[in-house]
Amino acid sequence: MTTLARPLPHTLPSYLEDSPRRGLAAWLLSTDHKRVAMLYLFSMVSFFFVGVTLGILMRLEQWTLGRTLMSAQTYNALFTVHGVVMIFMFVIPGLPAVFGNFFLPLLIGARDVAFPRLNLASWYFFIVGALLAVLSLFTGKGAPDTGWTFYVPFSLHSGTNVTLAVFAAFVMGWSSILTGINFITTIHRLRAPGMTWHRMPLFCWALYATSWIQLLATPVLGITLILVILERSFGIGIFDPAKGGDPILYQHLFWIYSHPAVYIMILPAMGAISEILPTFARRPIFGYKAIAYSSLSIAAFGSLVWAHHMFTSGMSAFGNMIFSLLTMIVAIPSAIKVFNWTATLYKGSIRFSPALLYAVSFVFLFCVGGLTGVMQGALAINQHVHDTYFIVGHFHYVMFGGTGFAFFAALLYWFPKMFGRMYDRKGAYLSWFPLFVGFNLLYFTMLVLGYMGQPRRYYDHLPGYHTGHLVATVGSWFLAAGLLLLFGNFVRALFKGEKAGDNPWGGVTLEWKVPSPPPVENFEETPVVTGPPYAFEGEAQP
Amino acid sequence: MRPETAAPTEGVHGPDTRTLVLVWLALLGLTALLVGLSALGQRAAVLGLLTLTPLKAALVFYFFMHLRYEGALLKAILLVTLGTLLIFFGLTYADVAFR
Amino acid sequence: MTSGAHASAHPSDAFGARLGMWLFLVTEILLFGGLFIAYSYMRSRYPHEFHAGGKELNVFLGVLNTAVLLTSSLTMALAVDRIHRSRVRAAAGFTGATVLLGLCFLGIKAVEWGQKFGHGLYPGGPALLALPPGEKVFFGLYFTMTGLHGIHVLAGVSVLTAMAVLLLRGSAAAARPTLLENGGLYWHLVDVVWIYLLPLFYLAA
Amino acid sequence: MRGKRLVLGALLLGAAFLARAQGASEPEVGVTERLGKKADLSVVLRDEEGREVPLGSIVDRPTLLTLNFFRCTGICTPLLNGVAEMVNRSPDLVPGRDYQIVTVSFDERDTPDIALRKKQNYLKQMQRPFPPSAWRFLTGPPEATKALCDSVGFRFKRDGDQFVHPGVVVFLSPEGTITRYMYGVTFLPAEVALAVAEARRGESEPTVARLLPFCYSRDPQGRRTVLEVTRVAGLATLLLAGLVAGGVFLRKGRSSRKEGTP
Repeated sequence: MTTLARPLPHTLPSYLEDSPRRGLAAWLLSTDHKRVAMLYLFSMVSFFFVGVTLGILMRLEQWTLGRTLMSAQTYNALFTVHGVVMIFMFVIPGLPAVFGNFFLPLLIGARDVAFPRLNLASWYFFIVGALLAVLSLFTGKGAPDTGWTFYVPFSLHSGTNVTLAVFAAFVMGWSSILTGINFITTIHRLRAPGMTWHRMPLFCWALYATSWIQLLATPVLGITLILVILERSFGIGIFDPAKGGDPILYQHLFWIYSHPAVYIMILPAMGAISEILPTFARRPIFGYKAIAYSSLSIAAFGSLVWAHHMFTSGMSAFGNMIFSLLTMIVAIPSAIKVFNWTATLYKGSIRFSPALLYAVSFVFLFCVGGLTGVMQGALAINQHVHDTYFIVGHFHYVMFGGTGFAFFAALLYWFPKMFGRMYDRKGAYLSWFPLFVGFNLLYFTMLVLGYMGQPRRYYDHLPGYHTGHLVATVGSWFLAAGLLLLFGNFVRALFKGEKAGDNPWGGVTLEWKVPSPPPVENFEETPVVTGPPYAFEGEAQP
Repeated sequence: MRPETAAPTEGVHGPDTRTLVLVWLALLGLTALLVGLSALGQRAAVLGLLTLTPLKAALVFYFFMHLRYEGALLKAILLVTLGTLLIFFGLTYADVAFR
Repeated sequence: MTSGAHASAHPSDAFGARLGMWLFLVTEILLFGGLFIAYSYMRSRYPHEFHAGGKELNVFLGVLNTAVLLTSSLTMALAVDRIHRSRVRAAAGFTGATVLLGLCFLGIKAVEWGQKFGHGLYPGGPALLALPPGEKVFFGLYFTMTGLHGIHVLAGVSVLTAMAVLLLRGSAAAARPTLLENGGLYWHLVDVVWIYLLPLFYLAA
Repeated sequence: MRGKRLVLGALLLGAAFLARAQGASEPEVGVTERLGKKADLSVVLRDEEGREVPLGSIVDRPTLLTLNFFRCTGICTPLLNGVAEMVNRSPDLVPGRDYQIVTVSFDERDTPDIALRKKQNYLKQMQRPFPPSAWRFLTGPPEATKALCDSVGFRFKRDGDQFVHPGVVVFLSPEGTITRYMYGVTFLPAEVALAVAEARRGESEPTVARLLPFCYSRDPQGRRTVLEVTRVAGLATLLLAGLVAGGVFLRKGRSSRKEGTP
């Protein structure tokens, strides 16, 4: 276990009960990191289900040939909204904002984050940005029709609500920058006595690397978006070829952010998995330092491969080859992690739990996503599958199968700690089947369809692809059923779940040393850490 | 305890008035030099931009912003930032430098 | 570290506050960094037009403004020095001087922009639209970068005004060095950005 | 005096802002989609033999219309290559029967001779039976080509010897109705098949705007150096990545040995 000088006392009321304010204000004005995390959790899960609904509707349109449910215009708006909601409001901020906020201070033995008020402000930035984004979809001259990349010069002249949408993205960007500042300062300043860098749980390392990417890359996106707004409002002409500007410059600046953003999405997921696996394998994680430093190296490599997104916009064949190779090199630190996770499970005395099941699914789905990414990196295929369902399948494996499943796994793992109640474990296993099967039916079929040439962003398909589309749509129903079972279970547990106990999984990191749910300032007495984070040896197996 | 707490957190840890005024004079002098160089022509101006400007910025960072008196962490942060910016710069600039 | 100090570490952890401020400055550096990238990209595309555009600018006002801002940085640094020595009134005085110099900077900037506007040189203005593409880009960048910098000066002036008032009223929080120090860091960074803007637009373009 | 100017300037700026914010500005160069409208088929152009042909007499089936100029050093060649590649990869579509391709030059200096050579060039790339009449290369007087470009919302601008213009394929129904715009330089066979089917039915469908590529390079010489630079930058990046990777692995080797055996 994380060796403590002495056991921690348990007398204070939990953060759920202890607040100087009442009603909604107790949540909306609280600077307690755990309450802020709850704000994020509930807003993000809501956005997630909005995104899911849009996805299901799109699949329904593909159930038949030709136009049935909706016009092409509606279909276009659906996937733009689906993409914006899922990427900006769930996948990018999801794990750091919810679990980072709740558990980073607990994991390092702190009473809160370094700047609690700034933390609450970040949530307001996030929610204002999200509302603006939603507003831009339904007001003015209609949803932005530029896709989520806002490529110039089209975005400069589009009559739709691009300015508002871009501003929304800018505001949400600042939310994640502020969170990043907060996390880095917290990790540097608020570690408990004895919590050295190499005694820090791996989730903290992942958050640290993620925060740095956010700090270094997001401002560049910010200024790019400001330039788009200025260009639309005043016509300053930096991106507009008609005024002497250069659209390629926009692409450079945009991808300087957006490529690392892929790692912003996946690193915290990897961190969460690195917490879950050792607990259920009852053994320290294999290669602690390798995992910790590979987080940092993924962050570093991530910013180098930005140009591979410009494959079809006029780079030389040789340049393409170099960047394909670089894309594959990024796979190495990821592969190190997968290897270490497998090694951790191997020979571990595994205790099965829903969280472990979801975590292992994450490893599997993430590998599929990574492999298809490498396939894309291999140039010949890239030319062929560009703008097909293959791309759609690939990034759903990475983002949904990766970040999404890690989010579910983390929720299953930490839910008892966050709410003090336990969900129905059998129900959680049960929800896995439709979720996992539906996921693969849907997205693996997409990979196949894409390989056959089905274009993305098209409301219709050729008769030759019909069977595939039927399978995928059925898969989406399974997927939805699994999600409903999973979250229904959580909601039920909130009200009727049995008391979870302080340490239902036998975890050894610091969050399991405090009551479930934890009191407002987490630790009645500052813990003193004297050992590594995942020390299971010598502990009596409960 | 932790290495970064070693930096003094309270009390005077900056330069004294005399140093500050000297730095200020140096900054004004460098500005004058820069203006003078620019009068010599484009090439000299660019040379001045590439040498004197970072020097001025360094003076501000080092003395006005007390970086000289801080521990390794803040210096490292600034270096990482400038390094990252340099990489972004190089990669983007390379695309057009010889166009 | 006692648990009490740890619990309320946030207001009293001066280094932590400074670290947070520096991390914020990192984002500011990269924000302007994006613009510097855009500038150098465009400049290498249109070297002659940038040269022509640079000649249109008023070097005297640019250099004058540099002197003003450098001096304001000095008074700011002196204010921080005084607050460390617990000389609150002197600190308030120097902060006030910084604010005045900042306003002076903004005034000169307004005169300069006003001259350009008077000649029809503003985004979308008739004189600007008549220029060749490269010069349009030059002035687009000029207005964007000096404008964004101006907004930062304005933000700094507001924050420092509030600080000066708090100091004069004898606020205990303001008398601790942390707040003024962080305000100062921000002010100096704005100064550094201007140090770069001067040669980029007025001298070496 | 100065103050007055300042106020005036601020007012003008505000007015400009409002004017901009009011309506979307028309781009000087680019595509203003005119889905559902008719392309101007009344224009009379010259075919590869120099005969005058009204466009209406050619468009009698689903038509892929591309607007180019033949001395283009930028996007035109990749775009036409993309079209040719699409034809080769579309086994389900019979060119000439299901659809045809019409390439119109908007440069008045292009002659039927050059058009014929272009055409022969592209016919040589065909790996499947391809009737020569299924891909027409037309030229014409500037008024006629300009009218055609305007009618499909295609805006270009002269830039010295070259033109700045977007890269797009416009799908026309047999009646000349614009049914779809497809941007870029590579085209998915299945997407084209769907778009051809729409064009046959005369249904106009909104496009998802993707990256709109432009032709704005000036001299081919410069372009080559750019590619060299990309190459050098790529190599340098690779080298740097190698160094970092080496460093990481050396460290890792040591640390994981220590930790691998707990």
